[in-house]
Amino acid sequence: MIGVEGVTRRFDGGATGNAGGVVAVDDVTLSIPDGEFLIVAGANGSGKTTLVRTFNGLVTPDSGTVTVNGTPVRDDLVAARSAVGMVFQDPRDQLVAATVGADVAFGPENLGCSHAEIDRRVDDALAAVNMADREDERIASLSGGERERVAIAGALAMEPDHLVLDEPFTGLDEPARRSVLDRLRDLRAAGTSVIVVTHDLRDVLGLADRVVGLSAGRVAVDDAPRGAAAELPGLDVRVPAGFDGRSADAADTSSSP
Amino acid sequence: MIGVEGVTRRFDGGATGNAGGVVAVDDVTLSIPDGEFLIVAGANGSGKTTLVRTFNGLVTPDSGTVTVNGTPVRDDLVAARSAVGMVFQDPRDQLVAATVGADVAFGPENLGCSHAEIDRRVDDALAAVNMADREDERIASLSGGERERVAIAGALAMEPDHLVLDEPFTGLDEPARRSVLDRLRDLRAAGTSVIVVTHDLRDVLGLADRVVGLSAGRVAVDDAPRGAAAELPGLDVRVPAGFDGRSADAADTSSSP
Amino acid sequence: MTLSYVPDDSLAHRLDPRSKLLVQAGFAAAAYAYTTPRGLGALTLFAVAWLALSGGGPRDLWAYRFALPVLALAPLVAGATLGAPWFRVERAATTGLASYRVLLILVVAAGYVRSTPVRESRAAIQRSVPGKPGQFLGVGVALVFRFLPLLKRDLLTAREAIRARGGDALPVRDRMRLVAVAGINRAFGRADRLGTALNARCFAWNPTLPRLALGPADYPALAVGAGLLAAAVVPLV
Amino acid sequence: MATSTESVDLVGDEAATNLARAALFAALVGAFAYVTFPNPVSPVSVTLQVLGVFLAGVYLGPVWGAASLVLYLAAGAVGAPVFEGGSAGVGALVGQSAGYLWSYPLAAGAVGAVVHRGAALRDLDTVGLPTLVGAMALGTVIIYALGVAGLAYVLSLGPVEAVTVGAVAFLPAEALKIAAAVGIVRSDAVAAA
Ligand SMILES: Nc1ncnc2c1ncn2[C@@H]1O[C@H](COP(=O)(O)OP(=O)(O)OP(=O)(O)O)[C@@H](O)[C@H]1O
Ligand SMILES: Nc1ncnc2c1ncn2[C@@H]1O[C@H](COP(=O)(O)OP(=O)(O)OP(=O)(O)O)[C@@H](O)[C@H]1O
Ligand SMILES: O=C(O)CCCC[C@@H]1SC[C@@H]2NC(=O)N[C@@H]21
Ligand SMILES: [Mg+2]
Ligand SMILES: [Mg+2]
Repeated sequence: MIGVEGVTRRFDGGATGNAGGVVAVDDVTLSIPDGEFLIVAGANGSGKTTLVRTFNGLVTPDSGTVTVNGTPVRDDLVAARSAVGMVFQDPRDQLVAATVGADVAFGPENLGCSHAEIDRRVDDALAAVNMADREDERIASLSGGERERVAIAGALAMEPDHLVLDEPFTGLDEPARRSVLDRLRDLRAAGTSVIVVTHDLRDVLGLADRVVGLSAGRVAVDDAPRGAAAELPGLDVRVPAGFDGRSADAADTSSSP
Repeated sequence: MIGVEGVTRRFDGGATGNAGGVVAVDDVTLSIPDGEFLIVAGANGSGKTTLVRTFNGLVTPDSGTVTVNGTPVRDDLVAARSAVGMVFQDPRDQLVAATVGADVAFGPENLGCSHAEIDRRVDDALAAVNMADREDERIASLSGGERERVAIAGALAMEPDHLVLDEPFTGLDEPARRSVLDRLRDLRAAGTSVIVVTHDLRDVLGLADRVVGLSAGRVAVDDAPRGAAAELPGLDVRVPAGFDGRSADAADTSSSP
Repeated sequence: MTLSYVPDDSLAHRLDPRSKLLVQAGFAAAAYAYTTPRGLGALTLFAVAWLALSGGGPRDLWAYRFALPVLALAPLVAGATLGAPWFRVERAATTGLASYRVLLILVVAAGYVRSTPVRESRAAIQRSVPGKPGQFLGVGVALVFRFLPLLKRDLLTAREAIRARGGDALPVRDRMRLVAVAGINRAFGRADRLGTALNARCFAWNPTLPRLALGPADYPALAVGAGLLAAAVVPLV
Repeated sequence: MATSTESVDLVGDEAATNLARAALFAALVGAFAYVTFPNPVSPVSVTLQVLGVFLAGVYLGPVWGAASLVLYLAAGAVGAPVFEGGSAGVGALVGQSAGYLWSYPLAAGAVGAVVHRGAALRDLDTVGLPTLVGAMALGTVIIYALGVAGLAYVLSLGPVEAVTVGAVAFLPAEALKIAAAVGIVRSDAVAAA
């Protein structure tokens, strides 16, 4: 369970920026049960990234409280960070090691897993993003989409209770996208909550249990996919044509291999 | 005209990478007439970025020749760089100045334009991306979509004969995406060739004259959109459902505001 | 608060950066030539007026807080001796004046910093230093201004990336090494991507230089700068 | 095309990348200048600037390493907040720590020249530990020779007084910075250069 209560977060404008600063997240209250697949949508700058970063304490709210599995994040940062896995919006911000294998192993090593367990997790996570057997490649020589996949694998390998993905599909090719979606489906079935941040719902709307739409930092929509689909275009978010609650993939593409 | 003849480009594996290295682009031959709208598609790591970077000499082929407007790139780098405008996949990689106006002016200044000419080009380019009168804003305070637009304006201000955009839509919200698509339509109509690199054709297939599909560095598809649509899924590229040559927007979305 | 450019419409803001640089050079030379109570007294008036003309005040000097302890302590160290008379007042006074002159020079420099945007400094450099060295310095300085906040952000996100994946559990030494290495790695990546961007945008040795023109107020300012320099040279001849 | 391209004198790919790296290391030294620790035995505080100077010499070599620190001084002089504690301005270049600041380009050049044995860069994996440490020790000597001389001249101090205020108090901290630099250079994770 992730609980968000009355969370507000402001940013200063900086020396030459906007005078008053911006309210990136404005009095948001939400509760995300275990095993839920939640989409967070909204236009550029609506506060999506800022909001989800409060879940593991990367952003500290100015006011309000975030709890993970019942414990306030600010009281036990380590617990929040091992319970909430996160894929950053820009994979380059996330990768810390020199090679693919070393990067994916970084999280499990920090959790103190045994060597056998680390190997198992790295293999599973790389398989899930179609990067099996590429452990020894250098991060610096990967293409854009390959780098995104390694970032996702790194979060999967932590086997968190809650998985947050900030625009994870930009730059992925079709098989990788499908494989990641399959993996998210399995995780949800196994009780992990999955939170996907995006401004383009074509891939994920069919999978979701619920959609939260942000507008200027406030929750403007909070509904099941079918209901949300009607309101989201007003927030400058695109919805798949003819969305009817079936898989968005089925509604949207013809090219399943 | 951009002419590509028998171009091959290899990368070393690096100290810990694959022993033999990779052939990122493998014996590619292509010709792109003025005023054509070309899509370059293909899976992650298929060589799209590497190929288009040979057009302005950012990547030098190991063998083969690229000519721009009849002159080999290697003989006249200045001509190639001023004739081929390029928008990088991540706008953060592309912006070199601290304010919007200074960044857009950077290219024309280096071409030695007069002050009056620089002012005219900056005004025109910013107007084209709906950013007129925002010259003095700091790049650091812009949203993702605005930053992408400034990157596009920077390329437009060089008034290139050919414009290459490497995955320009990732991260843009719906209004920004629409405004960029409109601008590309205008440019093509004015005789500029437009080359869009992508692995997701849902936005652009309806605009294109021709699609080149890469697979492991080789040209596997080179056809008009309707013909290409049938073959692309074999290259792990997704095609809009029910593509029939009409605008992909019309076929794919319901949420035009 | 760090000392930095503040948009404003003061007299100093309207001066050409080259005039302001000449005034600073003249002032520093004069301060070294006249390190006497009378000389520094006159220069104090000038320095305070200069800072006021650029819209600044005492709060701008906070940026120099790290310099102040040295300047305050130096006279004590200079005066102290190992043996009678233990403290020599005249030695302390000499160093005290020397310290004070540094403070005045810092005040005048603060006036330049708060009244001059990067773009003008860059233009001044490129128009004063001829050829490739001028272009190297001008563009390089602009890039330093651009890199500085990005680099601080890179160091910060490197720390976040490590934290987000449980790195809090590691010993401090390992975390510092990881942050330093990841930060430098990112910085290298950034530099190489920026180099590529410069190339793609026709980065040239001979661009159209930014506009810069002397206005009516610049002639008196240039005269003041030249006068200070001349006054500094007089005692030498 | 509206412009004739014949007169455009391109900087060239290699030089542009080197310029970007030089600017980057100048900014790195600037970021390190913010990291100040009070010094228990001296009024001059300890900063990490010197670590940045070492790394510039090691990674960029003598020519671009020195050029990088020249950029650092120029940017600071015209107002980038890159000097101790985030201060800026021409004043620092003629003030009490002028000697240290002016020594940085020389020190980076010297470190680079010793590590790379000349102007051309060589693979850092082939550089032995004694060379690395020796290069940085030489850099330290240069920084303190000029720094102490500057302190003595600007503040009218005697040689013993200047060494007391400006050198003795720092040497243990410099040893730590050399160790940190070796750790970074020896880490296999830094992929560039
Ligand atoms: N570190 C920061 N400093 C200042 N302002 C910030 C910072 N981070 C975010 N903001 C501002 O807060 C607002 C919300 O930003 P956020 O990154 O959460 O948006 P987003 O919904 O993720 O947008 P996008 O779709 O572009 O990723 C924006 O106006 C942004 O400019
Ligand atoms: N600088 C480099 N060093 C080593 N290998 C590289 C380098 N750049 C690209 N490669 C390799 O060349 C191949 C093609 O890369 P490229 O970036 O052209 O792919 P892409 O088609 O643009 O992929 P994506 O859709 O993920 O952006 C990949 O296998 C990549 O790992
Ligand atoms: O930025 C400045 O104003 C110069 C500061 C000089 C600090 C010197 S460099 C050598 C010695 N080691 C330190 O840590 N600080 C001093
Ligand atoms: Mg975001
Ligand atoms: Mg690519």
